[in-house]
Amino acid sequence: MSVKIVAFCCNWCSYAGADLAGTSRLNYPAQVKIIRVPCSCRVDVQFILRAFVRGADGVIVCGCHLGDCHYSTGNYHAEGRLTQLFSLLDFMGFERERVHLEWISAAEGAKFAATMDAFVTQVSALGKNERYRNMYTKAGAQNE
Amino acid sequence: MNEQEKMRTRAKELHAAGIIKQVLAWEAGAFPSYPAPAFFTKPNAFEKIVYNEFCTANLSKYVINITEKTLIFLRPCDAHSFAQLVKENQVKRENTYVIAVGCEGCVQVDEGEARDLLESCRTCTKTDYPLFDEEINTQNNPRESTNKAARFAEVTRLDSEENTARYAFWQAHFSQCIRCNACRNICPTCHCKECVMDSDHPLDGQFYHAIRALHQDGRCTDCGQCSRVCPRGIPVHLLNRKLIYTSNK
Amino acid sequence: MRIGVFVCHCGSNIKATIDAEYIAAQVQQDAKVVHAAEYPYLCAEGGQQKIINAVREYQLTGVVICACSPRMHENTFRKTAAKAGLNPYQIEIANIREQCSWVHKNKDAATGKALKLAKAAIARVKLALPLFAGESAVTKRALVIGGGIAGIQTALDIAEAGFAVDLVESTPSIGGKMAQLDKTFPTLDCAACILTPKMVDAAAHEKITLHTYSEVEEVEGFVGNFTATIRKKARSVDMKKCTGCGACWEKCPSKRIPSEFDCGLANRTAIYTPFAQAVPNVPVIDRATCIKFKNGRCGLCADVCQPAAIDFTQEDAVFTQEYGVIIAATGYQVFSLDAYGEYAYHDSKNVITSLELERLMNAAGPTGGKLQRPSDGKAPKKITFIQCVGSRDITRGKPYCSKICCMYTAKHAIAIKEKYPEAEIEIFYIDVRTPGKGFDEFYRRAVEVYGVRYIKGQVGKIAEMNGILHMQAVDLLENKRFDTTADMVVLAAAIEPSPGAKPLAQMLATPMDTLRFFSEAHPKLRPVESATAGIFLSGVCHGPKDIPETVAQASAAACKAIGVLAKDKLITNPCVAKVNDKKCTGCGRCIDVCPYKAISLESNAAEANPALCQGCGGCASLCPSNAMDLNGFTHKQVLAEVDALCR
Amino acid sequence: MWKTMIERCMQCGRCSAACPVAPFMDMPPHKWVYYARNGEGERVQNAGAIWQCLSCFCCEARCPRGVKPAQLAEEKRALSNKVVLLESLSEHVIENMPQQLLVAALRKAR
Repeated sequence: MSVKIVAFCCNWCSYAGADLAGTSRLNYPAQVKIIRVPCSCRVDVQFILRAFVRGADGVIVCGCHLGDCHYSTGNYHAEGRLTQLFSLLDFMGFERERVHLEWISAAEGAKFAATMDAFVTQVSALGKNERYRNMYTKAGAQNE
Repeated sequence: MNEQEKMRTRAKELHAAGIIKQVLAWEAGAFPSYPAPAFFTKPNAFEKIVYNEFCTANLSKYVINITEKTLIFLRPCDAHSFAQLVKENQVKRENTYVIAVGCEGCVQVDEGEARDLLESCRTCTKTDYPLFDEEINTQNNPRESTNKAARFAEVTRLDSEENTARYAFWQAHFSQCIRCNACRNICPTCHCKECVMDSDHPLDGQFYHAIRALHQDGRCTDCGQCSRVCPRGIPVHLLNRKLIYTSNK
Repeated sequence: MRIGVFVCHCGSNIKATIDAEYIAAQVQQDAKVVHAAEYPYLCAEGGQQKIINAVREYQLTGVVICACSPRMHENTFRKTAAKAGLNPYQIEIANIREQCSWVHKNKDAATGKALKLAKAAIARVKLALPLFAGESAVTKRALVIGGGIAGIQTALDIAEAGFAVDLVESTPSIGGKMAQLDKTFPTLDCAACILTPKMVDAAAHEKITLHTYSEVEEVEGFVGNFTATIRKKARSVDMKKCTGCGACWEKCPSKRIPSEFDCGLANRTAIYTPFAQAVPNVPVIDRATCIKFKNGRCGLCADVCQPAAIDFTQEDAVFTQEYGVIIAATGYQVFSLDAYGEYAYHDSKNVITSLELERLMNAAGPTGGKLQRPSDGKAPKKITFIQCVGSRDITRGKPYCSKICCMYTAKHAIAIKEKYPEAEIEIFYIDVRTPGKGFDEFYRRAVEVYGVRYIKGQVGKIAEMNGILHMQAVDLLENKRFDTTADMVVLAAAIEPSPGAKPLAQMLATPMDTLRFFSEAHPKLRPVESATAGIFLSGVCHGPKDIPETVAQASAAACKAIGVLAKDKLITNPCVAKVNDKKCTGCGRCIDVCPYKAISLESNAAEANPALCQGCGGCASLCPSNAMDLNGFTHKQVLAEVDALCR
Repeated sequence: MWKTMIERCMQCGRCSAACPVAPFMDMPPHKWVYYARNGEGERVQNAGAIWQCLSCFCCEARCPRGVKPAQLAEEKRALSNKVVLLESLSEHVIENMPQQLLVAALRKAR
């Protein structure tokens, strides 16, 4: 069963980059499904954790390059918040490679496709995310 | 430990002078080693104020949204939590009269017997009181030098281990969790009117601990109450301390 | 909830790799989907009509369109929904072209993904609340801050469009740096001749109110509803009575104050107007140097003033005023050369900056237009210009090119050679940058007609010895270091934003780059608007530019401002933050995250101002109790979308 | 840092203008950076100029792009196989010789 990837893309830069990857007819795996948000700072910690709980195997958040944010400081807040989330998930024993934050501008269609390719390969290497589901189950404690 | 006497006399004096309406402190609980936070409104009750190394409860959360002018005794950890609550408009500073009180650390209690210092007191690095109106022998807080290293020792130890070892460590703990929410209810900076975990679109319990820690990111004053009250002894404070550790870096 | 799903073929762009019929069939399994159809071109007239008919026929309350990117036709389909009587925010678009059919060749994978995207859009539309664009009133008055050529031009254009303008200038007279100039490039016409008429127009225009010797102290509010607090510093002269006759500054005994207008090359009195053609032509008493204010004696000016306009007891007047738009026109100042000891600027009087040269060449200047060496007053025979002093310097100066120096140095060279043909002029340059209209021809005239010697090289050190400036220099084309001398050296110093710009930017909550220039909303597409709605940029406060560009940008800023003032109501973006005050604990953490300062605490609960909020969602995702939410991207909607995609 | 540093040079010539010894050099400092940047480090290494450099660092103090010609000269001196023996310096030392000259000499001798 191939891995499921959710990508949160900010409307002004990375979502436009994804569109550009489309107009340039580039290619990246179909497991990647994109959710549009106004800015990377709209991505709430809950959305990412909810995706894992509902069966996603990898979550990637994309935003504008620092300094290019349409809302001037949105991506700085996103970076601060997600760095803390990623370090906590790693601390709790979840595979750090299942989450990723990438800055992609509206002109970087090729980078978007390449980033998605690399991320899908990286997550596929880890396989399905069993750890998120078994963290609280007794049975889980035995076989880990 | 003559703070107790000074606290009682000061409470009476301030009440008599009409500066305060009530006092928030500890009173003797069912067992001598379990004093409980309590409000004292009548002056003759002030004699019941207790202060010893068993007073482990952090008083700051009880003053959220009080309207009466209250005298409150704060130790360094309580004082930091209190300051955070003032900063977040949860308590009006003018409704409180704060006496900073010295603290040599509280003790863990096993079968009524005093054991060694609480984990949070062993690793406590706070000797300052962000805001106070008076002080009662605050000079004997011995903490500073010894605990600086101890504070993040456990965090760095876990960090150095393999990712899977950390997973096993937390899985062993979290599989014990009975979601009694004590850690949420005792935490001073956890003061939402309606918690996200109970509201109409509850995030599944699996990430309760991650969400609780992340909500205190940048606000947690490392007072250690969350782990102290956990009936299953899960070291949830380590999650908050890890966030402090990363944001310090 | 009655949802209609429309799957577009987009010709073959979607149909080629996605089975549209399959999707139209599959989505009907959802009980709430009462109608599903596909169509070759949904964005075309026929397609839109098909949607409108379906909405009416099936009384749809929500529409999902599986087609191209919402960045392409979201507005088109919102208008279609509105035509069909549906709230424009109750349609959702699934991007199955750019992000599906075009990027996945395998038909099954693409169709599977397209179905998932359709289901996610359906999940979103089920939770889409009807949204209505808000409105806010517009005060029909503009505030222009800075009375240089930029501020004057903007004020005139806005006033011409019939709107009232307040022009605030911190010095006693409008005119700014341009008033200090002698000639202007590329036409060599005299600065005063083209500036003073505009200054007079500005003063005379019934729609423009001048506030000179005044400063803006505080600004609140948002586009259409700004409130500014302005302090009119006490001039100690009653502006209504004063006729500008000048008797007072004739008699004033305190005469040895270096005149800021003349860059310190001449002195002024304590009671003064900066320059002869000052507008308003009413003097100001400089209370720091006036003997009356220092120790109570004197008061000569009051004695000689027939209309008795002098009033030592005058106080600062502070007033507040409502504005619809604000235009920053704070201009520039010359970059300080303290860090450049090698040019001996502070050691030798004969090493001057270009602005000081403008004063020396100016007929109304300290030397009446005669070019004299500030040290001994003799006419300099040999003059050396040094370009890029402080500009293009990432160690001690400014990293940028100040843009105007190559042209004004060529102008100086021509102006000097016109008056003193026998003068010898050398110009040390790195690159001569004269790209404007008629600019390069102007520079070549300096070289070919006036015989000005341009040396591609630099001066390493200057030392004045018994009246002669000795220079260590290098000529890169000769590839040789050589020594030379000059009677006078003119440094083309860099320009930087005026000191008032930074505090003003903080007051207006507009972003500024690290060099203290105002940041424009978009460098190419919105160069005269700041990132904050209702605040516009005019002149050098936005970046180095010459007078032609400044005037062009000033009019552009005026035009943008008029665009706002002309409206009676401003439509606000409906996808803004909204607070559930039952859940909000008033902790105020969302206030700091908002780039637009749109959130304030009202009776212990947060409140987002819809006119200021741009809908980034930073506050909504920071709020621990989900009290703060974002219309159009609510917590529930995004979580439902996540669930639909992950199932 | 080194590679990007010389790339910042815009050939304005301030280093050569500032250099007190440049008039006597066969290759002025701005040319050292020019050749080094174009991969012709050899030419700089064989130039006599790098031995005339006094290590007074005027060039580095005045450079508007933060380029370090004196450091470049020092590196080329170290790379070149020409050796200035310490002992050979003694007979050049004269009365009230500027201290800077001694410093420059000692930076070259091995």
